[in-house]
Amino acid sequence: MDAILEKLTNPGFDLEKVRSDFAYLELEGPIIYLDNAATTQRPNQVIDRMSDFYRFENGNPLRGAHRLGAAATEAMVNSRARVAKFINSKSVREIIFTRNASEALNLVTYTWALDNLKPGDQILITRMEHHSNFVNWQFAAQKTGAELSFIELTSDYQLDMADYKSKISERTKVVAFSAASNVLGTMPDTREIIKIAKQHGALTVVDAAQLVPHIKVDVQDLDCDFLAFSGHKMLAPLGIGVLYGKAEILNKISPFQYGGEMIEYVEDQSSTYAEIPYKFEAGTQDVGGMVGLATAIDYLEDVGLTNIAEYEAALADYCVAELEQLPDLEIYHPRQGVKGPAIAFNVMGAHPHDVATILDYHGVAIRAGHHCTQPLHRYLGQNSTNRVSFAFYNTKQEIDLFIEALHDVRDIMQLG
Amino acid sequence: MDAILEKLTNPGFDLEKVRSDFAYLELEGPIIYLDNAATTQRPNQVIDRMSDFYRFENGNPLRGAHRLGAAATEAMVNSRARVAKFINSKSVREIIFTRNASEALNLVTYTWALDNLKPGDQILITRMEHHSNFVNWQFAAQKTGAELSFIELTSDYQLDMADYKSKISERTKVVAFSAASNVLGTMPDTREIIKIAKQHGALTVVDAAQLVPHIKVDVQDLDCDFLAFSGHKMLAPLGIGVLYGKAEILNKISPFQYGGEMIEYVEDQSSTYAEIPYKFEAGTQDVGGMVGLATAIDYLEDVGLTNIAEYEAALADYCVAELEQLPDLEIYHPRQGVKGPAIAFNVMGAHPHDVATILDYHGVAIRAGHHCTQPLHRYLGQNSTNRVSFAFYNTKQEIDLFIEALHDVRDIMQLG
Amino acid sequence: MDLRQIYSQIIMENSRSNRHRYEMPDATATERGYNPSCGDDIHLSIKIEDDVITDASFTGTGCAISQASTSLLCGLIKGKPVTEAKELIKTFLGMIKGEITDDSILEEELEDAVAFKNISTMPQRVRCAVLAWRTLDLIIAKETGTEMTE
Amino acid sequence: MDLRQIYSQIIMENSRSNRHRYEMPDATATERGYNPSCGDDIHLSIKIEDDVITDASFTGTGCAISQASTSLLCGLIKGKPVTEAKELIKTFLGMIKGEITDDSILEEELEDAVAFKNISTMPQRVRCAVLAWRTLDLIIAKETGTEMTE
Ligand SMILES: Cc1ncc(COP(=O)(O)O)c(C=O)c1O
Ligand SMILES: Cc1ncc(COP(=O)(O)O)c(C=O)c1O
Repeated sequence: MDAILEKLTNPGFDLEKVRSDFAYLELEGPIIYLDNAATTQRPNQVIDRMSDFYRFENGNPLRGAHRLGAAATEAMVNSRARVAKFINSKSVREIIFTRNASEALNLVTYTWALDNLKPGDQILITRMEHHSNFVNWQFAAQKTGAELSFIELTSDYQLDMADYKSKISERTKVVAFSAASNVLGTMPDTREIIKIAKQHGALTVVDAAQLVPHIKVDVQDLDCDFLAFSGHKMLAPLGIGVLYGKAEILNKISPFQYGGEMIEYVEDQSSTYAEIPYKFEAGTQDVGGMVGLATAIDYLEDVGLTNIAEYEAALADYCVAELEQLPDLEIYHPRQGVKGPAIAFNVMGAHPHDVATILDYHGVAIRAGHHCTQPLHRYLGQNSTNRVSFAFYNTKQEIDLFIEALHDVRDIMQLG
Repeated sequence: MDAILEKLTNPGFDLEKVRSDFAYLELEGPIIYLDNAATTQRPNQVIDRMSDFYRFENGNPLRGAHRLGAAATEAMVNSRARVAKFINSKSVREIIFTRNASEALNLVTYTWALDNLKPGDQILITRMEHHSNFVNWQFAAQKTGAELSFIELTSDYQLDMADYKSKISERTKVVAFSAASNVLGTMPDTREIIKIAKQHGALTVVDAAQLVPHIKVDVQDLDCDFLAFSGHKMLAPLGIGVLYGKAEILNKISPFQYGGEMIEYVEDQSSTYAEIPYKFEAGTQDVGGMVGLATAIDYLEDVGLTNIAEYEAALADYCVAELEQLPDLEIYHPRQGVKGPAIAFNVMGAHPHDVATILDYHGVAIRAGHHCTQPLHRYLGQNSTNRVSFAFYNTKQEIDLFIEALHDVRDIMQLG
Repeated sequence: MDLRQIYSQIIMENSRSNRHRYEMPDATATERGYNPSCGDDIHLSIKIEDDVITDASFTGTGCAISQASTSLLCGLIKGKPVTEAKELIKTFLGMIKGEITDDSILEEELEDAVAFKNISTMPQRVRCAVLAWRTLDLIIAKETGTEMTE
Repeated sequence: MDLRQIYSQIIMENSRSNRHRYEMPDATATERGYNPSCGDDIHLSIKIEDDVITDASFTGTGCAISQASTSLLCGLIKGKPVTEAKELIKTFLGMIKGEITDDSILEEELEDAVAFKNISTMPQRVRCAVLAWRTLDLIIAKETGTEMTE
């Protein structure tokens, strides 16, 4: 606990400066925002960069034969390069911009999966998947006749690697899994999962929506085939996400959406398609979102990914320790191993929506519900849970106020 | 010509005030932006509204049990209502937010078309379609075995209604057409096209990307089944578009992308889906783009759609008249009937890219290329064309400077 | 607004009450009411005999607001003609929307269910409060072939 | 920068020249070069005999920049060993990127093609200027089994 408190006091970056970059903290309230796994807040730098783009660099990217078109194209190219460097992809051509992580995962389903899966094949996902890496595979299974199977969890809410090894086989054509659970905070051993998948010749799809905002990701080191994440969960605007895919695979699969920019030659009855990544980016793209994402990455790297990971881990550990002091509370969060700063819990006798409402009254923003993980919640035996999730602009004081507000929950809900 | 000049002098709205809302006009340059069909500029009101949203109303829409989540949800709901009112849809549930017009058209292809077309059926589109309403139908034809046919143009670059009537039959299952060409400016009689399609029981899909920014659209009056457009062509940010669809059809078709928010119950092997429009909006949506679009609509309606249509028509008519004075110039734009403010042309002996570069040097931003309409360009017998396209913040003076710069093109290209 | 005006004694008591919480094998109609975003999930059953609701009950789970609202609804409509239940739905929804504010009318018609009046200040919780009422509205619409309340 | 430094006499003349514009039925290799965004579309043909480029020609359409660049390239490489042509590609691309700026080297190696030096100030037109050079680079890479120039 001492080390945790020390980290919370000396985060290794200028926490006050960071907090001054977030306008929501100026709102009358106060607002203690502990719903970062749903979407983060955005620093002024990101918002202002977008505004500047729209004021002075706004044209149609890839199309303009004029100064503003060139400015927009440059903004797009630079943003893609920024993302490529951030996750260390071998080439900028492996970075596809999407609306969000959900679309990135759907792209894999509609292109690779529908064309490559067949009856008898197995799709292996995990019990803790977000619906965005779940329902798409149900769709693929229904369309292709492949079988959808699940890797289960241990009693410590970890991914059960023994179960994984027992379920994977030469029939397994794809292992698609969340590198960080948005509910439990669980962070399975992504490299190990990928290594085992490769030994069985399975494609690997990493849902990194909850990983990239918190831990430095290196796609070459992971050696994954696909990796998806959302900008809005890492300080960037809504509406922009990324699918990383290995060039050799992207080159082979069909396009997803059709339209402007993704073509090469269009004849009356058939067309050829542009090179990657353009082949997957139909129509006018959201360059405003791209520059926002690039600026968000700059911001994260300025604070320092290691600083962020360590500080957020301290926030989460402190919060779990405090929650454990409270009576009649169930915590759904691993106690061992690496984990992300999301913690699910239930106050026995109080429905999560009531808990969230009462906390909101105290200015504490958390989330209540199934968090887009109904199958996981069935496994937990809970219709819904509460979730707190931290970002590096949160503080120990905010956690203290959250815990204090939880006492009022017991009071109002007459839990004695 | 007198009426045109009168309109250009007295547009019926405060042109100077309007121009002061667009920051790009402050750029050193000047920049004469005549590439509005590619993407418009955005007024400060739109940019500032987005910034404010991100600063003070930012949460995950539809998910939050707290104040910021509620604010984001409200922003989403209000924006949808604003769009519904703008195009007069019967219900807000008929408004699906997409990334852009391209995605809107792909949604129709992936859901309605793949499930409903079969060999022997005919898909009828036009010769002037943008690739975004062309390549998607090729894909549908290839997947389903339906036949893809084209309505051709008259010598005045109008849609050939006789050709349409000769090609439509009981085999025609869908008529998908651009209500305004992004190259020629052609605006076919949308209501008539739809009426005829309905007589043959065909579904109607309107690509209104170049219509909605210029002319008041009423989907109930048009009686179309689907209608697609992009925010970024009507003052709104990039990354937000709209698919309007009749509720009775939307209720019947399958979802497109899968993931969070679009589901109702998720069991291990199957799921049920949310009500329309949510069924079609997978993952976290771009509320920043939505509020931007709603604000853009406010702006357009403040200036007045009728004012805009009349003033832009005067700009286009004036420009055509001026272009006609120049030697060795081919103009691809209807001389009769209603038309939009996009005009394609070629300077004989000068490649469009050279023309655009030289104009850019004079600060005049136009577009050169095939404008995502290769089949139309094959029909025109041109590899590429120049295109000017106007918005209501353009002026007569800007056209004069454009024409003046065209003289320099002749000079530099040594056309004598 | 004080939270205790929302989580009032009436609501807390009714949220825990099991008086109307039972299966009804001989129900005329049973409908599921579900809030996908939060997980409130009820089954509402009613028995209609000669255009009168002779029994009403529910099963399911949800927050205190949804459970209390459902329980109060069952108590309120039991023994009432279907047409009167329909009127109660309109009054309740009108109150939540802030369209009907006259306390005397509300108290007379809705009795204890007037306790939900303050919910109109908490937009996020409105869905919880109206879930059972919308479900009943659907049942009545189906049974009588009439329109649902706006 | 003055536009006439881009649309210089050398470039305008070469853009109209038909000296190297012809089909080559006995070509060793022909490749298509295409800029999808602007529509420059050329076919470049070369004949290699004993590792020397004995003939080079092109057909196609495009802007003045792309046509002049292609024509100048053909004139420049005719009669040169393949290895030397590869060096010329490197020098040309280096010039366009602004990495090689020494005029004496550029003029000596690239002769009239040095006229494209100012293109580096017009990013939108770089693709036009390098189209033929990239196409030749592809041909050489295929013929000799070597890497393309970065
Ligand atoms: C007529 C037409 N349809 C469709 C589109 C596609 O729009 P977007 O690129 O925004 O998807 C465009 C714009 O380029 C267009 O002009
Ligand atoms: C683990 C995980 N995967 C996928 C998603 C989907 O992200 P988005 O809604 O941005 O598409 C989320 C976020 O909700 C998530 O937490």
